[in-house]
Amino acid sequence: MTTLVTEIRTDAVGVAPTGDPRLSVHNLHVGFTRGGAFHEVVKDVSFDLHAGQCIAIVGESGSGKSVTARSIVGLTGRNATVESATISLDGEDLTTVGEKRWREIRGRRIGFILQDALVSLDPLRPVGKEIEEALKLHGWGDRSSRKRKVIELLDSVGVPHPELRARQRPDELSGGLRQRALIASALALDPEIIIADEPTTALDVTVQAQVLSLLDDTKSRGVSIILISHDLSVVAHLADHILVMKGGVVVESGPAQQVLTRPEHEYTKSLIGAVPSEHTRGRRLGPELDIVATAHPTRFAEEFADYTGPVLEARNLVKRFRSPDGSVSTAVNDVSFELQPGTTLGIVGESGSGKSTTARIALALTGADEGSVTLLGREWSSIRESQRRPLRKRISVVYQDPLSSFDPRWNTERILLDAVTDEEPSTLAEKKARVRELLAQVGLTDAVLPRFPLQLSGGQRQRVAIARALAPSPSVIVLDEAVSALDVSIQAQILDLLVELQKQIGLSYLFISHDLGVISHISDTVLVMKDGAVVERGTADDVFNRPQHPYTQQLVGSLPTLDQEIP
Amino acid sequence: MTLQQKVPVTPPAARSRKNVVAPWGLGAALAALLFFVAALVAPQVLATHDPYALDLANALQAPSLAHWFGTDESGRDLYSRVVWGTRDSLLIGIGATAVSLTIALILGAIAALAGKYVAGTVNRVIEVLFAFPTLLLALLLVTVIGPSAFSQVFAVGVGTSPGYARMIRGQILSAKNSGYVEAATALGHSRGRILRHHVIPNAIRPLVAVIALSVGQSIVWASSLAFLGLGVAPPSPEWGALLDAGRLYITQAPWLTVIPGLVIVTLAIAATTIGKHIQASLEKGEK
Amino acid sequence: GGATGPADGAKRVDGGTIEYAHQQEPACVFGGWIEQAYLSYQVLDNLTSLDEDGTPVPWLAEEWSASDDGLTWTFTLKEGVEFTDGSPLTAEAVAYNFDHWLGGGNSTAQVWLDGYYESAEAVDDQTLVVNLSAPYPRLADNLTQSYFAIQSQEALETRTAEENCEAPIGTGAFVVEEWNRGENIVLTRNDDYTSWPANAKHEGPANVERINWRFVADGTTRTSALRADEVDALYDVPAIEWEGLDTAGFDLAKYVTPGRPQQLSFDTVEGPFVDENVRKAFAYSLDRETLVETIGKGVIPFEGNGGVSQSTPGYSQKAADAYSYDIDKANELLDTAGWTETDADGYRTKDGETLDVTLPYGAGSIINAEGASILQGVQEQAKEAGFKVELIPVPQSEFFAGAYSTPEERDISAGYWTAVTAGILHINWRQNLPDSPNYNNDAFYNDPVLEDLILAANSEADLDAQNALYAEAQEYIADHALSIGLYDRLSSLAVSPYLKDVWQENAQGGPVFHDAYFVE
Amino acid sequence: MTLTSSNKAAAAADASASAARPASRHRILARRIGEKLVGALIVLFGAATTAFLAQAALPGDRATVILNTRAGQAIQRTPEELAQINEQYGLLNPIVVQYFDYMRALLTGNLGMSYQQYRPVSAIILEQIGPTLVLTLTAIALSWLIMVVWIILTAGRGPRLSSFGAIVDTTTAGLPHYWLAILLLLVFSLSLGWFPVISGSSPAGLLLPALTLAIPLAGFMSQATRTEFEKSLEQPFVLSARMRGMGDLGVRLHHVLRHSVLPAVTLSGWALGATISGAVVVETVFSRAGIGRVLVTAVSSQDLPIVTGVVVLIAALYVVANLLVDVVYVLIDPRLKNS
Ligand SMILES: Nc1ncnc2c1ncn2[C@@H]1O[C@H](COP(=O)(O)OP(=O)(O)OP(=O)(O)O)[C@@H](O)[C@H]1O
Ligand SMILES: Nc1ncnc2c1ncn2[C@@H]1O[C@H](COP(=O)(O)OP(=O)(O)OP(=O)(O)O)[C@@H](O)[C@H]1O
Ligand SMILES: [Mg+2]
Ligand SMILES: [Mg+2]
Repeated sequence: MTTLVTEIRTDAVGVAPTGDPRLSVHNLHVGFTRGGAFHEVVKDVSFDLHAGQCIAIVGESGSGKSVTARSIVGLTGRNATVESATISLDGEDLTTVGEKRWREIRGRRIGFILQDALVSLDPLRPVGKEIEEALKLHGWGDRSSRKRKVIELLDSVGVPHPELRARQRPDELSGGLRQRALIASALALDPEIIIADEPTTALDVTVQAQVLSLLDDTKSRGVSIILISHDLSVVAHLADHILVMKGGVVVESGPAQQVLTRPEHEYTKSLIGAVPSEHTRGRRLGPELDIVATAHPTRFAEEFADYTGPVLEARNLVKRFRSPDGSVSTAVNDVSFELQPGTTLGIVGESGSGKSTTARIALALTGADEGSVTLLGREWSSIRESQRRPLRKRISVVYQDPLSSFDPRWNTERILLDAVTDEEPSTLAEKKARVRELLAQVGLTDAVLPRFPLQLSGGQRQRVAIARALAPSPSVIVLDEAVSALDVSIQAQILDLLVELQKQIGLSYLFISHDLGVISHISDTVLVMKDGAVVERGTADDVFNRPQHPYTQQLVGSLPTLDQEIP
Repeated sequence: MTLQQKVPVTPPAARSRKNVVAPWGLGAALAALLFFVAALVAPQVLATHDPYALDLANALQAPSLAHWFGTDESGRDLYSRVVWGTRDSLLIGIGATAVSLTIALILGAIAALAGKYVAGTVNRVIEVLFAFPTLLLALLLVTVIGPSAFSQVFAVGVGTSPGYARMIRGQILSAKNSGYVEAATALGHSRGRILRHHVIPNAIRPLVAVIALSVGQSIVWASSLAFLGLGVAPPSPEWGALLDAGRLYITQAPWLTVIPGLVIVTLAIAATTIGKHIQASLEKGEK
Repeated sequence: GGATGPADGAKRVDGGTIEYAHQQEPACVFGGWIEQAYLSYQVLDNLTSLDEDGTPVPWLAEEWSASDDGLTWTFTLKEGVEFTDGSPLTAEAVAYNFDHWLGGGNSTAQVWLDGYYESAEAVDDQTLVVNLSAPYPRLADNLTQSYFAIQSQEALETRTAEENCEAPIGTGAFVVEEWNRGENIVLTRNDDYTSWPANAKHEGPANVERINWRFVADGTTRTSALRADEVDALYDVPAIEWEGLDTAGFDLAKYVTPGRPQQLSFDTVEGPFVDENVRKAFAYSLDRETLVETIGKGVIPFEGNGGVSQSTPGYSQKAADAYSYDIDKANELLDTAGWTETDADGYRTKDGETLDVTLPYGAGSIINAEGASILQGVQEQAKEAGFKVELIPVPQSEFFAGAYSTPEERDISAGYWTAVTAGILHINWRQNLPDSPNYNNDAFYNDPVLEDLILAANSEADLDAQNALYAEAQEYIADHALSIGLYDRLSSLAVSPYLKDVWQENAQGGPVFHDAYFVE
Repeated sequence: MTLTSSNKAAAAADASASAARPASRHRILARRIGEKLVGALIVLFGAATTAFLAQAALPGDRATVILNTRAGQAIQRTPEELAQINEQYGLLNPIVVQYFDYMRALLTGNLGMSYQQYRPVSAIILEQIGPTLVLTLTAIALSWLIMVVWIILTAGRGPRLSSFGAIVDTTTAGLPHYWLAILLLLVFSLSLGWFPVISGSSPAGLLLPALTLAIPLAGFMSQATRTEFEKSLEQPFVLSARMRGMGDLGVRLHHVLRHSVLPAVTLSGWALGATISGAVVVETVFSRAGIGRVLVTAVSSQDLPIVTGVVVLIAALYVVANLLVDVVYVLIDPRLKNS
């Protein structure tokens, strides 16, 4: 087991590509007409792509990366207007070609790998068919030779048992295999350009490493690559040149080395600075926060004032699920932990490793089959729900998807009012004051009060969710993938907020994430889960710097990092 | 640097473009509805003739300025009869919808909320009723209680209820399993409060659209019964009855059949269009 | 579509299939309903047949006579007639049929014979004696109706009810080949047919090979099918289509069924119509003639007589003319009857009670669409005098289940009853007494005077004297406004000009296809 | 950096996952089939019971109805007349006894004897179900044809065409059968003379009745399909097919259609029932033989055995149709096999 090389490429530094560019994009403007109004989402983007070169486009969600990429193959969308652009492929002006010519170019000259492999392959057809389709569309070979070619292609992208896999549908394949099949279909006709739009977003860290190295191989065969990602560390080891986009504009462009180590634009700097990791622990990821948090004194808070033991303690939790065929699987297997007051316990692990189930048991939303949980030293998991209800105010939860946890009929004010403890404060005015106070604590203004969940941005929603969690002045907050859906910079703000709140009112967090960076940034102690069991536990420092279990070692090893201090 | 980054990766274009009703379609639907409501409330204002008065000398006149929709075999003015018939037809549609949704709500709520065995049984009952084609169920009921406006309301209401009961059950279940109900549970709210504040209101909300859809459909079903001779008593100008009566004269006086049919279709489509619009705007608020 | 007709002297073709569109589909070929009579006429023969002038002529019976006391009838049967199952027509078989009808085999035959029939005996193979308990001089006339058609005794005895329902065995011109329920009955020619009635237009088996007797409920569809040449003949021509078909060259035939016309009988024991003045007021308030003429397009005849229709022997014009539209008289009568007040809607009231009368009718079965329109006209016209008529269309099942059959449930009853003589009056007006109930007495009118009059007529051997007595009974009914006529029930046919010699038998107006033939 | 080691691990994991599948898949399948069959039986039992109860609740004396319908009269009947009929059909037995008799007979496949036709109900139904099935199946096939062509032509083709398509969907879906039937008859048979006025059971006469049922159904299915179609049209895998060089029609036919027809498939199971509702009306208007007309006649003459027989039959058809739908569902979307 070797680890993926994670240092930034040095070979590209200062190497100016020579000769005519393969693909040349100049002054690309793209806009959409929505509800009668025109919105320009890509503004004046220009770049040249040479043979064997990899250009990376990075930027936050909505910055125009995908639109730029799609314009290159003429599939910007029905209501899109592509303006005053020069897009030329080996000298051929693509802005004027007709649909028929486009169809010849797509797939044969330019291969495109879309964001999410599960939905980018037709889920109803075997993947072999999808790859074969690319060949067939361009009149490649006959039936049997195409069949052979499909197997070859799958094999070449590192798919084991290609004959078997070719007959399976995407849902029967793991994420990594799917992504490789998708790459195989893009590579089918040996295009000279590959555009990869977020090719690794949906993948576990180990698979991500494999896919990136596959692209690296392709590049070394002389194929030009446009790699799109919101994640700088992903592009770091593959890109020769980086474009940083924000709001449709390229704010910074330059050789990879230069952009990553000596970013000039503020935005690039903040983007790099916002990436959480082991090294950023105890430090703010973004600008200073201006909040004052106070725990609201409640009857319960006083009742537990003298308690000093672990706020949340789980002992030997086991949870089994029965699948439709009657077989039993163990989702959580003998998990124990202690959460000390004022600290953060991080739980990390792959998808399906039992993290969420553990969290739900901790919240007593699901009963454990074995083992028990105590909250503030009291029996918690074994008592009846009616007895538990008053104690629920001591433990709150924030989910990955706040939207679905809000009643769509309620505005922010009502959502928060509903969460404010009933007994005290008692009058509506007092409650409203408390709601405002909560909003201030999460750095929101009263302007959001009348808004409905849908009218809030992702970051605002997650803040409202945190405000709601804070409302009963709990001792523990369980955060299940609470920042996973957010952009790096917003994620940074939320992480900073959480750290600040902990500092000011001594909250304890049970923080669950599959993102090693986030976990290493925020946790004091860490549990690593695999297949329902805890494979490693310890302080964050121990786990990330001196992993004991091979699985943890593999995880930590596959982690691409920017690996540097931010100036 | 992720194990598995869960950024929502659907391309912006996939943020679904809902089947929105064309604005002029909606406008036309609203205009039609306005007319029908006016005819319901104040038929005497809209009607040009006495809907029942015989005018034997002017039987079977084609549509003209004097008789906009023509006259029937007894010389009665069809336009005025259509206007006056709005009340019967619309009330039958509304009544049937009320019956249907009431039954559906009760069955659906029990099937979603009751204990395992009761819910299972009621769910089976819904399935059994759903296996009956609507008209068949209605036909059976009308025969049992005898044809009248009341039985039309009842039969159509019962006939269409299993479908809605299924829908409501699904709605309640999905509300019950929603994130916000879990969030409320985690906040320590009681079952009753959650039911009152979250489950019921959210499950019932889509019914607004269903009401409109159902009124239109109910009128069509009711008129089908009338067509089979199981409707309200003539000389009531209920639309289905008008259409049925006109059938005898279809070759000589097609307007007697075509116009009432057109009126029923117009109402049904207007109601559907408006229902869909409500549905779409509700969904827009949720997605 | 529709042809204007063949050239004069067009060539006659042998064989062929008559496509015939009929309205209602009965449950069985033989039974007590006129719809069954139409079908059984094709398959079964009767003892006697009614001639155009209303006299019975020989059919299966060659001759017949009644004893002087009128109690013993002797029928001599045709020789050499065979049922289509091969069994011979014998007096014994006919006698068996009489007992079969009375035993529930035919409810209509039963009500006719009840109270008169004693027994039937075979004297020899060819001679049948029927014994009556009271004289019934018009027996031979009545036996012309298809309810009295003769079936094979062997078939009745040995076959299942289903078989006898679906394909009864007679001596008729056709046999039932198959019955596709809901669609058609196929009748094929009886090649060995020997027993045509004396009034047949030709001798020998039927000319055509087959009749496709299709059931097409919708009048417009029947008419259009005729025009489109999909059928050669149809039954029940909608009034509105009459003129058009006529102009297009189709042969139209119309038969006013004798017997009770479509009429309104008043409930004389319960409700406002107990008062004779109110009944009369109702009659005066209506302009029945104009109403029927308009909606009936001049095709449906107006009938003022509530007792019998104008085609019935012994018809009284005086009874028919008893009431015509006279709103003043109507108002006067109602005032006399104490219905002096008027409510906001213009309806009369008495002691705070509205002059509310219920009129249920068998929609689609007894009263067709045109009839329903006429009843709506009645409702509207009676409103002028202050009657609030509640029309209740009753579906067949409910009607047949006995809904609205009691005096409490209805005030007016609408309906008809086909017959060949005014003897129908006996069925409709015989008293309804506990030991001899008569549920056919729709007016619930128990009047020995009227009954005696009718009984006397029934047994009167002299035709003129009988007719006079029947007329007297009708006038009695009119004088007391027990029932008023509305329109005559029609049997009508429209026939393609390429199909000749289709005629309507004179007992009930059903189509006769035995003589029919095609021309090119 | 090497790929091999992790590849092996992944391969091993994949292999074990797929090896575990077939066994459990069969078990799931067996279980699911079992559940479906039990569900189907319950539906049949419930339908039969409901039909029995509905008829038991019918007003009026059944013996009177039987006699009157046979005679075409509406009068009271004498006790002797009634006794005979009551005896023959066991109408005076307690309702529970009648119910058990009925159910017992049903189990042996005996649907009883028609009161009016003196024939076994099963024979009547067997004879009439053919034309109705031909009609409804043709109608469903036609509606699919219309729907698919219409959707391919109009869905996802810019706001104007799409909303026009949607309006046509709504309009056609709302057309009452009887009215459409009359219009079609008026135009194509009566005025133009292209089709027979009396459809009978001829093939030429099948088209108009089938169209009458198919047009609203097509509209109805289009509504559901259109939404899915336009959603699928914007799915990444469609884009991905375009990126491979696939044209618009190809994308619509090969990828999008399959994804968008699932709701319509569900509707087709239900549509069999709905078209039978429609058949009641259509068979009357077009003078076609079939179960719908038998039913209307039987209901109006209170021929209990026929009505219950037809109800049980329709419930059985519904059950079969839905089992078929389940199969088709899995054929179209094999993912459902495991869920
Ligand atoms: N078909 C479309 N119609 C209207 N607006 C669109 C369309 N496609 C993209 N946009 C808008 O264009 C902008 C840029 O979108 P784009 O998909 O390029 O972002 P991105 O940088 O790829 O983001 P992500 O990281 O979320 O994929 C967004 O504001 C988006 O809402
Ligand atoms: N309600 C349930 N019924 C059956 N199986 C379940 C249920 N909830 C979870 N599981 C199974 O338990 C296992 C652990 O699931 P869990 O959601 O805890 O994983 P996770 O680590 O949170 O994964 P992810 O990162 O995808 O959220 C999975 O195999 C899952 O399929
Ligand atoms: Mg993108
Ligand atoms: Mg999880």
